[in-house]
Amino acid sequence: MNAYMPSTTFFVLLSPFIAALFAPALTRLFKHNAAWLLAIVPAAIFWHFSTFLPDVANGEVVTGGYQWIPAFRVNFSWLIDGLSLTFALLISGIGALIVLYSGGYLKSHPHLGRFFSFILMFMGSMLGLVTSDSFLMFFVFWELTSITSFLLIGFDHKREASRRAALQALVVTGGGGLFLLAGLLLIWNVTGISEMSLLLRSHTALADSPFYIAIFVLVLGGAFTKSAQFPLHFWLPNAMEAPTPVSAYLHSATMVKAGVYLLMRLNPVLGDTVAWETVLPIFGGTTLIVGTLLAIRQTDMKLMLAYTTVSSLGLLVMLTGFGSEKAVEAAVLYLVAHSMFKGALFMVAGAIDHEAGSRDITKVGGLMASMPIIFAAAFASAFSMAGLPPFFGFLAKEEIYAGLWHVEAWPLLLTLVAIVGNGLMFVIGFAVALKPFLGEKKAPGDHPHDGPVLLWLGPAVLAICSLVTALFSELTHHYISSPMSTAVEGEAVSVHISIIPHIGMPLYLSLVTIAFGVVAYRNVDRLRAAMTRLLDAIGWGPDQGFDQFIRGTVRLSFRVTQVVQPGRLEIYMKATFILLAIAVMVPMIVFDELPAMPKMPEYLSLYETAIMAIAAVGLLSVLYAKDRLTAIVSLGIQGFAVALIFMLFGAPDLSFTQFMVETLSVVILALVMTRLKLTPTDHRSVGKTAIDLIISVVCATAFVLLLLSVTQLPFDASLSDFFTRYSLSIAHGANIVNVILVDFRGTDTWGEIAVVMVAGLAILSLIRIRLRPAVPIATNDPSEEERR
Amino acid sequence: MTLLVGVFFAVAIYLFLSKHIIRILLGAAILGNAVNLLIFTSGRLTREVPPILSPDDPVSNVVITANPLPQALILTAIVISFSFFAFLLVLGFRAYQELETDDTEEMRFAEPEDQEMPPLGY
Amino acid sequence: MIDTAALLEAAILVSLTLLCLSFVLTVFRVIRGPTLPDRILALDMLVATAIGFIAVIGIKTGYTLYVDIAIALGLVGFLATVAFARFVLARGNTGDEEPSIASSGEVEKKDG
Amino acid sequence: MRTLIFRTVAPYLSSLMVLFSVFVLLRGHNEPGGGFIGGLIAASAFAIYGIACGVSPVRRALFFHPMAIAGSGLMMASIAGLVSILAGVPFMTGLWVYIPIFGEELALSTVLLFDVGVYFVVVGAITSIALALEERATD
Amino acid sequence: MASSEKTPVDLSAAMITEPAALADWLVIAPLVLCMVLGSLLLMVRKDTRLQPFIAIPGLAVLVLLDVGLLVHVIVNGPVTMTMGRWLPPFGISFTVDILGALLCLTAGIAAFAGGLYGAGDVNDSGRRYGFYPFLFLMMAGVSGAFLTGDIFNLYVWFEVLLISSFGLLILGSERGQIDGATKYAFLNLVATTLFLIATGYLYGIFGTLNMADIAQKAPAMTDKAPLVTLVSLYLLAFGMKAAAFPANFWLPASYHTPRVVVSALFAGLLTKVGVYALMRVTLMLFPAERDVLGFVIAIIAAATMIIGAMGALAQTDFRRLLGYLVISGIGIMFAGIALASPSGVAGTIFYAVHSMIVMTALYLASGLAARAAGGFSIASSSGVYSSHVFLAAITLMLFFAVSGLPPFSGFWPKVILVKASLDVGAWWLAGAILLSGFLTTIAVGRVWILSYWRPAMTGGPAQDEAVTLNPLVDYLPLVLLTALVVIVGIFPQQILELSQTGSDQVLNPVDYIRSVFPQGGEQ
Amino acid sequence: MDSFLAIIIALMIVIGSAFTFVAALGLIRLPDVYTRMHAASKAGTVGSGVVLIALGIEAGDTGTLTRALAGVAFFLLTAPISAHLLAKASYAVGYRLSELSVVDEMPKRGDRTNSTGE
Amino acid sequence: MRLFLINMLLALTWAAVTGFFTILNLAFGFFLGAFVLYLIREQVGSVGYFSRARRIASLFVLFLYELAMSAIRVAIMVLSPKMNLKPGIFAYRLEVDRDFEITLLANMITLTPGTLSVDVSEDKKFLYVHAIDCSDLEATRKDIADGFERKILEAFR
Ligand code: NA
Ligand code: NA
Repeated sequence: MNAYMPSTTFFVLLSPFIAALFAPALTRLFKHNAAWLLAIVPAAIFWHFSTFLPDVANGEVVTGGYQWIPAFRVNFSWLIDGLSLTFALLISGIGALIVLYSGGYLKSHPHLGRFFSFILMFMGSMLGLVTSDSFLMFFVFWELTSITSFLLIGFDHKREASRRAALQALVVTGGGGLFLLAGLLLIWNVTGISEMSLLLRSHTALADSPFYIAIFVLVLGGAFTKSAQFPLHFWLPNAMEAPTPVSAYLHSATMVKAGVYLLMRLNPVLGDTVAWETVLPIFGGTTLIVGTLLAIRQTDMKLMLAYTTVSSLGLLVMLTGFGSEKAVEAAVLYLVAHSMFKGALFMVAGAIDHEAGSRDITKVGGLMASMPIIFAAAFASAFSMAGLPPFFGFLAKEEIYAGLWHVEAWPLLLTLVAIVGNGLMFVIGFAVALKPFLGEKKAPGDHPHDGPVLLWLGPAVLAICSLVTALFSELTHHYISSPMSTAVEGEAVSVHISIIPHIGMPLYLSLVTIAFGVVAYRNVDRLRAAMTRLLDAIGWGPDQGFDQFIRGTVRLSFRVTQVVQPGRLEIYMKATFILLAIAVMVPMIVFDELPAMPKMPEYLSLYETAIMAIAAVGLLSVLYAKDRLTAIVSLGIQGFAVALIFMLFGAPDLSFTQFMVETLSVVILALVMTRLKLTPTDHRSVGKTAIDLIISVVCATAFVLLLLSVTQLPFDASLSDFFTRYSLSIAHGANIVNVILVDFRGTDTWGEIAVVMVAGLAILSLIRIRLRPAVPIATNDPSEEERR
Repeated sequence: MTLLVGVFFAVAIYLFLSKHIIRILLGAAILGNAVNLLIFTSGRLTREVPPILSPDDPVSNVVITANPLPQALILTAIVISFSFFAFLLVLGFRAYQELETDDTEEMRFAEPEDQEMPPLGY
Repeated sequence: MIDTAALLEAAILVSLTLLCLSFVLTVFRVIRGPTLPDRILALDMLVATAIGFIAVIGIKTGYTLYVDIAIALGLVGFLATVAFARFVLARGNTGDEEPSIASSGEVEKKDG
Repeated sequence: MRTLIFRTVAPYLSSLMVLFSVFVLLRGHNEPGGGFIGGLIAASAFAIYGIACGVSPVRRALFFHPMAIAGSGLMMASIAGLVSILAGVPFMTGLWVYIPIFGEELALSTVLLFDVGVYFVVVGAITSIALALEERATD
Repeated sequence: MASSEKTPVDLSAAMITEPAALADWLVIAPLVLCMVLGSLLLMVRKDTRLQPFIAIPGLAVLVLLDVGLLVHVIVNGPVTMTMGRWLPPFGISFTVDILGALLCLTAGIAAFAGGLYGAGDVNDSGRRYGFYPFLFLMMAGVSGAFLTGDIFNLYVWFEVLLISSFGLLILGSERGQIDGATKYAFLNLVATTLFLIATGYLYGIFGTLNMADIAQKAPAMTDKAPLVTLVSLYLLAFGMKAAAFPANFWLPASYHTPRVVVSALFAGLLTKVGVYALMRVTLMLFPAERDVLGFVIAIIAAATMIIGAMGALAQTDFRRLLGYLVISGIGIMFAGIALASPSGVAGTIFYAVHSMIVMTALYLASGLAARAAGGFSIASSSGVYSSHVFLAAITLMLFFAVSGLPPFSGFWPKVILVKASLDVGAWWLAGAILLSGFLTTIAVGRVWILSYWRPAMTGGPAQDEAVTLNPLVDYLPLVLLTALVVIVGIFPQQILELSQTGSDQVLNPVDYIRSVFPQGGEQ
Repeated sequence: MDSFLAIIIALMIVIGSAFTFVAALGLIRLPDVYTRMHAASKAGTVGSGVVLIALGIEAGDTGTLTRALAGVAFFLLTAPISAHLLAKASYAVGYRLSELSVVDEMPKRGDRTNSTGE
Repeated sequence: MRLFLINMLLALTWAAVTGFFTILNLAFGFFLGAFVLYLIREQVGSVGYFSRARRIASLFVLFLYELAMSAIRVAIMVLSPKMNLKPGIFAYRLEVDRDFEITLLANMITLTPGTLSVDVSEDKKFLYVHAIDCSDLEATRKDIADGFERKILEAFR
């Protein structure tokens, strides 16, 4: 890892972002045909990553990268093993198809360029996510996928549903991201390792760490939100507000699998524990069942597919958590299969919507003749989804049952869950793939057909892939499945399943599934009605829960803010001074910094006492003044008294200034008050008076105690001695105070006069700038206006 | 002296707790004095020996005078608090003109009483 | 020959006492009022007393530089009284204890 | 407030006060006083002038807007600090020159310039406030 | 220079005898420039057309000087210039370390953006009554506060920036402004007065005001003097200044009332000075006492960030929302002060830089958005995304930045702070940082979907006429700041390194002290 | 110090303070603001003036003495003006004379157009 | 006024010649200058200058005397156990008509026993004076007319 060599991988990882920069311009030039140009980027990425296949198949792990933030020990480093390579290939391969498909689907959209830009950025983020070695780089890309998907879901920003779905996705996945961040940082803290590759190699027993549960929960928080596990699944179907290419790409093939990727990635270090093998299957299984049941209820093809995506993710999580080697293999196979068939089916749904004008399976039908290629792709993908040979889905299904089956309560339960889930997915796959094409022809739009090549190329290629990968399963396993399973399992694994059925338990279970599926398919309308009734009876779901969460948070915040920021200066002041009392009193008492009992009061001569008494009288008179002028004049009294005190204690300059300032204060008070008609005294209720009195007395006592405590210390007068010594000899001034002001500490005075000047200007602007037309100023001089 | 500082603070803070701008202003003026006296006391007190040397005789001049540094600091503080006082006074005056009140309870223009809940939709 | 220092000290003590008494009386007038001009007058008087006080302290301590303070105080004290007189003129005699011989309506008109 | 008596005396009074203020300013380095107090006295002088004779005469008398005077004061003080760059010493170092006039030495210093700057700032700012208030009060 | 010195005095006992290097003038240069230009602009106050032509190049020079100063400090370590060449601690020393120089530069950049934006945003009367002089004097206050090494002098610069901010706040004299200014002014007056009081006590205890001197003397006084109480008082004073909960009242009451550019400058500059001062006092001067109060600061930090984020969620007005985000950010900065670990403090410094830039930019953006959408209310304004997509793009980046999402500038300091919190087992503090980020995301996300994405309402002001924005004065400052946000987000190494060095210098001020007392300790 | 001067000074400060005290007493005892003004503007001014001159003498340098004299002159110039302004303002806004008053020849608001400033 | 300026100039010259600009030296120069002017009074027409100076001095002496009397009388009045007051405001018809003179008169009246100038009528014909003792207004008026007003007229006409 120390030898950071320049590498094409680095530029490959950056290339989608660079392409995103140019996408709008290209689209302006070439219209939707820019898709062909832009698709070169993912294609090239695909090609680049496929060159790693032989090495990775041989069990090598390719790492590389650069120092990014050495100060924080964060690298821009990548890790290419079976897991990340498979993901990278899926992302770039399907990505290329999606870019093309987008060109057709959004052919005349005014913001197609922007769309390309977003989707390329997303692709780059996803690619970065799966190839990241460094934790923080991983997290950066993780959040980038949330951000870009926010933009894509809200692409159709004029509809409220889109905006809501976008925010929902951002909140759920962004919130989950924070858990993930905490989890990753905790791992970093516990192990001192911040790179996946090192973590996987280190054999540090995270599982034995006291922080294991915390890490586990935090990582799951990230994974489950991103991968839409029940009960946080709701954002994913809502994300179908995005244009269909987005749904096909993000919400089936790639982003939603980021959570699964994370679980798979960390399986070697976090797995093999009771928590892992209990929690994951429970959440996964529940999500599987709930997802399929909710899918049954839908008639919108996209939504049906979206809910089955939820269930598929549940299945993947369940398998990953199950813990056996076979289950991991099954998860790997199913993940690949799902990416292909689900991407294709979404594109099919989009194509039908685009051509026939509706995605509602009850509103379209009989399109087989007019859209033969699309139909073929749909049909093939549905076969794969249903787990029927000779498609890749079949291999996955066989392996699932092989992995789960075990004559024990827990595996049996999970097997049952898998059967029900798969059976229902079988139903939906065929509902989407058959209903629009069979039966009598009906379509709201006019002249549906396969449309431009951009529109059908994607589903067709993916359908073919489903077939080819299954037919040449040995190759697939050699290059894809085995390396990936090895990575997930953390030790060498090889996959062998092929489309030639082997007699055994998995086959029987598959047959059971198919039988269940066929029965269910025939009763799909009844099932749908039942589900609708059930959900109506429950009447509440996490989706509404989201609205309630947002509203509740806003309302709570509003109430809290009203309490802490009530808008009344009086309360602010009161709080401030209570804080003051606390800030001084509490530490003084707690840390025993109270002063010693003061000695006998310092000697005061008669007139000193008199002056101080006058000051006090002036103060009290300010308090109790019946009218404003008395208060002002009393203010003058205490000011004069202070000036006299200064004089008595050897501070003529202070006294001088204090006299001047105090008088001027009183003068401007009088000048200003001239125009005000105010109630002079404030009427506080007895209780309020008491509280205010207590606050002020406590604060004052605090200050007095602290002052006593300070003055009881020996004093270091070296500064003043210095000033006294050099005031005349070097600074040529006999008045030490003035010399301090203009020489020793002239910079203070410099700032001080700036204050005076600014205060003057501020007051001038306060007086002069008035919104209401000012009364013309009495002046005889027309040039006066100029001067102001 | 220390006690007097306390009285100054108590009165100033009590005035600050009023809901009338004008009273708070008076409080601000007194607070300034309170702080000055505090710094003055904090720098220790000396009676009646101003820190002024005799220009004719610079050598024998190193006598014990009142501590000049706190005086300089207080001078700066006086000037600053005077500037602030003047500004606040005019501000209060303008507030009275524009808002037609000096009661802070009624001064609710920046943060109105009936603040609306932000929109809850999307 | 009398002890001049003691004499001066005694004189200073007497005058400081007198001045302090004056302060007290004047402060009383400020607080008592009853009218606005009374208070202003008392403040004016306060300034005068303070000038005397400064001068006496100057004599007591031997720091004659206090004379400038006294002068300056006289100057701004004058300004204060002027400003207050203005204030009285502009405000009318509202808010005092004493009734007025001129009707307040007239006063209002004049301020205009 | 523009009574005959006051109006007649005020200009003389004000000029006396300004004179006194300059005295206080120049003497501040050795005895109580200095730029700030001097400035306050001068500002009081202009305030009295303004109250007695109206704002316009004061503005005409000052010629520059008071705030511009304040600005120039701050500028002066800053320049007083900056001069030391020429002498290769840190900011705000007091530099003294003695110019012999009639046998006496006239001491000029950056410190004095600084104090004059303080004086101008205070005169400008406070006068500006006073005049603005006076105008406002009379409208 | 003729001298009529009659009695020879040993100058070297009182003064620094070696001449000041020209490079050391950089220490004071930003401040001098601001003061001189501020006063110059005041003198030509009435020539409102001339003002921007002096001010904007002046601010550009300020930024250059700040850059020069930062480089100087990076190369040579903390630099000191003692005013009047009096030996420290007798003269006022300006001592600049990385922390001061970095924040000073950031402030300069924010001010430059604000000054540029102000050329379009501030009307004639605003200029006539001192927008630019106020701006420069405020920058003088801010720069002075960051650069000075003397605690009383710090107080003076606090006051300079405070009074200038008053001036900026009331330019316009609208009712809301006056009301906001009243609360702002009185509460801030209390805050700075507390600062002064604390400094008075401090002088009474130590007999010195030079920060390096205090830092030297503090350990010996820990057991003798009431230092915890003193630090607690400072904490309150600077906490108020920084608008930390529960002393944050003044900020939401006022920040939304002035001109947008003024809010922007405030958001960028003012509260951070409070944070800076708190760092200086608690971390450098009184580390032992800070340790005692660490838990309290941590609670304040957590409460501030959560209350701030919740406040943002509760707002209808975009600008008020931003005000609460400022507060939330303060909480995050406080977290590092509470931790006081090298990485925690580095996070605080980094976050301060981020916050200064991003909050300034957000306010500027909010002003443009309000022009485009016809107001600040997220309830009634909408359609910015459709009408001004470039502005929307910039705003969105800023939103993500302020939420702490990658790859923008807010991300790294947050991660560093979360990690630093976890390092010491303060999981709840880490949780608070993350939670506040989460709430912030919701808050700004809502603004985005309502004001930006939501289509313009029929009959709304945005539809009546296309609002055109000037690319030079309106967009350029915003683009500049946003570019910084993105660049710092993608290439955080430089800033992070600086923050770490700055953090080390503050936590272990040996170099700082040596720069003030080259002979090692005072006479 | 010259004992003669000392006696003079002692006398002056006592007399001055006494005058001031009398003025303060007058402030208390006299019945209305107008009569009180007599006390304040005469006894008060003379009182502080005398003490100030005493200070000037005590200083023993001409500069201080001339300043003290100038100060006194200044008080003598300002005291009547402030009394005049205050009296005029008080009268103008209707503070009435004490009930003891025997004569009031001031023209009332209605029948004069005197310069009331502003 | 011209002569006064010449006198000042002479004083300055004196100071310049002697080399120090102290107040004392200037004052000395002033008196010296006045003396010189006196010597040449026939030629430069400075006779009036000196007689006016004498009359102003006389006014000043009167004023100081009255001031002292005033303070003492107020003191006596205040200190007397039973104050016998007959206060009031009376109008005084002015002889002088120049602003400067009116002002001077008004101020002097204020500083003298028992009287206090309250206002001047708009047409500058009347001075309204508050007096503590209004038992004999005619006598008071006569005192003013024969005292200050006459002296003022003498000094400045
Ligand atoms: Na000063
Ligand atoms: Na001074």
